[in-house]
Amino acid sequence: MSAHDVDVDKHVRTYIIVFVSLLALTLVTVAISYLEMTTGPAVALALLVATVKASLVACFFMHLISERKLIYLVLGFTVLFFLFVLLGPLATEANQVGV
Amino acid sequence: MSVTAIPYTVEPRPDTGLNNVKLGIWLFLASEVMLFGALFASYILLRVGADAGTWPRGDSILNVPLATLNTAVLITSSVTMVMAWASCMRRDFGKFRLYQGLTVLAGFVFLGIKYVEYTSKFHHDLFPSTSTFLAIYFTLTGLHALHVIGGMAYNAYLWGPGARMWKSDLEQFTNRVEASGLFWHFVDLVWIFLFPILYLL
Amino acid sequence: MLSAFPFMPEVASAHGAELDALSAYIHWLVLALFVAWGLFFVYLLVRYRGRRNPAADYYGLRTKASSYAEVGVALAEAVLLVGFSIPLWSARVDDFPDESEATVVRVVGEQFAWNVHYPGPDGLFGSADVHLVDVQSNPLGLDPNDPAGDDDIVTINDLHLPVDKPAIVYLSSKDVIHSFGLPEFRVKQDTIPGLVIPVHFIPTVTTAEMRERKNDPEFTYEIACAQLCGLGHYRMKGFVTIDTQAGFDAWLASRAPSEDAGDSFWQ
Amino acid sequence: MTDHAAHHPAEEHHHPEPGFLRKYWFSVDHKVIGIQYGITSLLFLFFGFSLMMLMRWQLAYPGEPLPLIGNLLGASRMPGGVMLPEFYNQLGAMHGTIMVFLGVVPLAVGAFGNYVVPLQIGAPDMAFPRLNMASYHVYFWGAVIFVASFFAPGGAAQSGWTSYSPLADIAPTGQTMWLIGMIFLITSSLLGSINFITTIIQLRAPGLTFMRLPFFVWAQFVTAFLLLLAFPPLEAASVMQLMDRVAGTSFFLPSGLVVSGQVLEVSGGGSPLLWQHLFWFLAHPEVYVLILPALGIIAEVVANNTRKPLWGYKALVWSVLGIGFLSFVVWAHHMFMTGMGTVMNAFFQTTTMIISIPSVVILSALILSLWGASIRFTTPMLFALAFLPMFGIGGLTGLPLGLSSADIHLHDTYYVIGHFHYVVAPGTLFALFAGIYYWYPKATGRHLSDTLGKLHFWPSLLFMNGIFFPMFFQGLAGVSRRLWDGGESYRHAQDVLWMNDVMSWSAWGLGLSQIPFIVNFFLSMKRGRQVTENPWQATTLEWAAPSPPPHGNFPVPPVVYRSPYEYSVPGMERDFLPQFEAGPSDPEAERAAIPQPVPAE
Ligand code: HEA
Ligand code: HEA
Ligand code: CUA
Ligand SMILES: [Cu+2]
Repeated sequence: MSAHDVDVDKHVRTYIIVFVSLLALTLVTVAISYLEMTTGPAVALALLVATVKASLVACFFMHLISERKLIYLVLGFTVLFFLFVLLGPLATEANQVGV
Repeated sequence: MSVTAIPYTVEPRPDTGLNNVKLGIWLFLASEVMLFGALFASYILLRVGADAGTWPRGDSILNVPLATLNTAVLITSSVTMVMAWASCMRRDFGKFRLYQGLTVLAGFVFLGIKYVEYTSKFHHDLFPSTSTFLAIYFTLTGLHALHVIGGMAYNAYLWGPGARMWKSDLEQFTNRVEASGLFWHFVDLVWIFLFPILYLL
Repeated sequence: MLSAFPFMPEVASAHGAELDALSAYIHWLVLALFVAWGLFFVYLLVRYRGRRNPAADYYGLRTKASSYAEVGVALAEAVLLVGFSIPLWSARVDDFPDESEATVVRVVGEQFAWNVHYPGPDGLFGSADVHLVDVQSNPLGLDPNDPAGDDDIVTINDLHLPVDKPAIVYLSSKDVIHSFGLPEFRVKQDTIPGLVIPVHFIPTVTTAEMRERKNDPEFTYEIACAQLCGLGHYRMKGFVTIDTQAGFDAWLASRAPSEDAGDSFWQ
Repeated sequence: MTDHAAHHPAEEHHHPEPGFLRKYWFSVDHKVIGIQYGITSLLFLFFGFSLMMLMRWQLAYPGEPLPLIGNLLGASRMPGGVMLPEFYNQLGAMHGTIMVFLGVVPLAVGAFGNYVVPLQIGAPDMAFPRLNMASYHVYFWGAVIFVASFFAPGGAAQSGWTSYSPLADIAPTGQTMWLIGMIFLITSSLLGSINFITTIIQLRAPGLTFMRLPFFVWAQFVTAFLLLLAFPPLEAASVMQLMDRVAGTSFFLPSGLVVSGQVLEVSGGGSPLLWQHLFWFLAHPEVYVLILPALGIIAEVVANNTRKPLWGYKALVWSVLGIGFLSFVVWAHHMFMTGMGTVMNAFFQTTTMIISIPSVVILSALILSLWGASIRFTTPMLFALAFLPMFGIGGLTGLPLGLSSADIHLHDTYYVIGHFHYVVAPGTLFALFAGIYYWYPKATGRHLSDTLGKLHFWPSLLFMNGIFFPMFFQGLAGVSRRLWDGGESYRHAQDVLWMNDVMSWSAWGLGLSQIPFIVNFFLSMKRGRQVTENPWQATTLEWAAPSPPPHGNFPVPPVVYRSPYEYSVPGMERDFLPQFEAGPSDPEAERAAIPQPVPAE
């Protein structure tokens, strides 16, 4: 984005907030990992926190929150195809004949 | 170069609202998502397929405190990175130098800590060949480290010789810092996922 | 006749005919498509060649007729898919016969041979351990201390099955991926190391009968390894003999290990 | 190619002639890079073909010494002139890899994409010229690694172009070089695809809206996305197989393997099928990377030589987008025989059947474009016309393979070989030839000889079918592929064994049929009939530039007034109305009517 249409100082304030919350969430994940949970919920929770942190980085540090439609389109398809490569093999293995 | 200058290298094209570099870097990041995504998918598949009890919990082998510290380091470097970009927007060269320098420095700290982690593994005879878990651990973190090095190299260039452009064409320079920043944040973002899945689960 | 397609080896299994029918239908379909399009194509080339038609028509074909053709193709594909291919596949991998009324056998691929393992009279496969494998005396690494293994029968490249009785073959591999291909029985299944994958089929034509039909006294059914597995892939061939129940039992008996066989392993 | 200076002395004074290296080797001009790609990939096509001509000897005369050449290849490959099975497997794997990754893709995308796309969208160059140069050089060194691997201990990769684990994990050093080479090639394609997408989105000339893009550009656009998003998973897989081979990991190795009597000492716990998933997740989109640019070329040539607009441009565009998307969800139709349950099997069969529909639509549209045409049987048009039924055969035989129950008998037989060669050889290769004959004048300023062209076309068409049609019969008979002895030892192969001779002699015949082309290709550079901007009287932007175009392509940046294929417009005495010309009616109004880009939010 070009220099004129943004109020940089406001940005900087958000960066600081994001920074602090990221550090906090990091400690949260570690903390969670110490209370003995069964794998299922543990994975779910850990991935949830990670996703929140990731979206904070993406939205504010990478300015995705105010990005162009085109970028959204590209990333949308990318995420979709990532899901294919993640779920396709898993589903096939779950449906394997024999052991 | 070519006789006619290539359009939209700096200023955005009206109908897309993007300049070439911005679009290019995002496309590159998309392919990176698929690269790490495939490895991530492999990790899940191998772990789900592993015989019961054969897959260790990360923290039973790996050093969580160090990794937590490293996470903090990377996050910090992300902030200094965007501050460097903000300083470009504010046309404050001194601040830019400072933040950009800190970003590169943080990169070194991260790699240093990784080095300590790796060597301590090797001392305990833990190698990629030891188990599938360690195999995927070394592959993912190794590939990630390569990305860190790449990002540092370009950031260092912008900090040093590349900074000459500050005078000649500040706007293009700012775009470059932004692009390099996008890559750096992505590397951070990947780590944010690697940390829990490798160390905590 | 419509439900068979030429050039395929004579079918010798119960389900084979159904698979061939599907193969035939889809091939007739694509053949028809190709001929139809081909003729039309040639007509266009002749009718609209520059010399005969010096000025082109900006609008060209006005009708949307072709989209009907396309819908037609799609429908035909859907029918073959839902009506034939999926059910036939499910019959292959889901409805296995009960082991009690089937001939059960293990086949283990290796570079470059097929190890055939019968459970013997007790119907139990002896347990195996890779560390016991000996290329000469014990290719499957059977555990000599496991009683279940005492009466087991192991052959190399020699699979015998009784006619008209379901056969269940448990497929696995010692080293790399092979593919258990039986052209006449329309059976093909990759053998994946680390996995044991069963296939089932009912042989319907004995080797003897097929020899008469082909009047070729030499004829034998073959196991053709269909997956590239190394420099010996081309010679990874096994033989299948389909016999009457009586003949099969006699063969098994003749192969039964003599009393001291267990020790002879370790001489 | 011929030097610019000769044609454009004007250039001299705004930039002095760069040295030879800067001009031809480290050039950043998309046209020079396109030609670098073109020459290199053609040589590799020829190399890959030569490997196959060697194999065809062994297939026709198993175990017989190959006269003359046989002994030259050394005792480790052909002792006494007789081909060793190991060497046969190396030739097979490398033929596949080279044809796909060093031949067709670089020619279709690297050469045609690079040379034509910027011209067709009225751009001075690619968006990132230096990246473009880098992409060629990475490709080049990857290629060098592949060729060098033939001299590695144990020879080149020999586990098929599919490199299935565990076989590839335990194969000789050549496989390691294959993997490293692969990582180079994938990197090169990534750099390229980023460049193509950015260029097409950002550098379109004023007035060139997406729905006015030539179909070739659309094809390249979708292709670039396939390269961008489908290749990285194979890069990941290659890294993992590399780790398995050099770091002793077991990503693709299960526990308890016994190789030639010895227990394999690895940690185990890996999955051989994981490799196949990652490989085919790339390799199915890859096969559409082989065909889409070809379809693009065919569309251009057909439109130009029918002298009328393409029939159903919109349908074509939507179909190519549909194919691009669907090609990400059909990959496991290559894995039907790995023990797939009914559910996933049904899923992948269904997607496979669905993806065949847009292809039918595209082919139908191209054929129906002939209706009402005034067909000019130029050499490029001959190749384009032959492409249609040839691709038809290849595509239609994909359907029996796509129905898993029919695939049981056909999988890994010569039927599959027949299927895909019809799409890639008399299909894609013919399209590429058409492209060469069509754009050669633009690149060199001279025509290729039409006589030699026809001398190239007819025998090639004949021999291509001579090679590949018998494969369907062999496949139906159940003859496995990748057999060193061509099935000689199998009973069910006996009746169709004689076809091996037909195929081999056709292959060698095909080799000879390329001589007119090679001669034509080089002689015409100096001797060919000179041409001006628009020798084919075509309508798309590349024909607005001089032939060959100077640096920066267009003396005057072009402006686009209309859709790409305005041939035989009613009420005009000239039978073509280029995109870049204001219409006869009222130029001013037309210039005013040019769509202005609307700012994006
Ligand atoms: C350019 C490459 C290309 C293309 C376009 C295709 C297109 C298709 N392919 Fe093919 N395929 C390969 C390259 C390609 N394939 C390769 C390389 C392999 C083997 C890999 C290996 O194992 O080594 C393979 C293997 C392969 C398999 C695995 C077989 C096996 O291993 O058992 C399958 C199974 O589903 C399949 C299906 C299809 C289908 C349904 C299409 C469809 O998209 C086809 C759709 C097209 C049509 C239906 C044509 C329409 C025709 C008309 C409208 C008539 C026109 C007629 C006239 C003009 C006269 N292919
Ligand atoms: C794009 C892909 C492509 C192309 C174009 C070809 C083209 C050809 N292929 Fe290949 N082939 C594969 C991809 C391809 N192949 C793959 C993936 C496999 C599977 C490998 C495996 O088993 O793993 C395979 C396997 C394969 C086999 C099976 C081997 C086996 O299973 O054991 C055979 C057998 O005949 C064969 C033959 C041929 C022939 C005769 C050609 C001919 O059509 C070649 C025609 C070539 C030309 C006409 C050259 C043109 C170029 C020039 C004339 C140069 C001019 C130069 C200048 C002007 C500078 N191929
Ligand atoms: Cu075993 Cu091929
Ligand atoms: Cu496919």
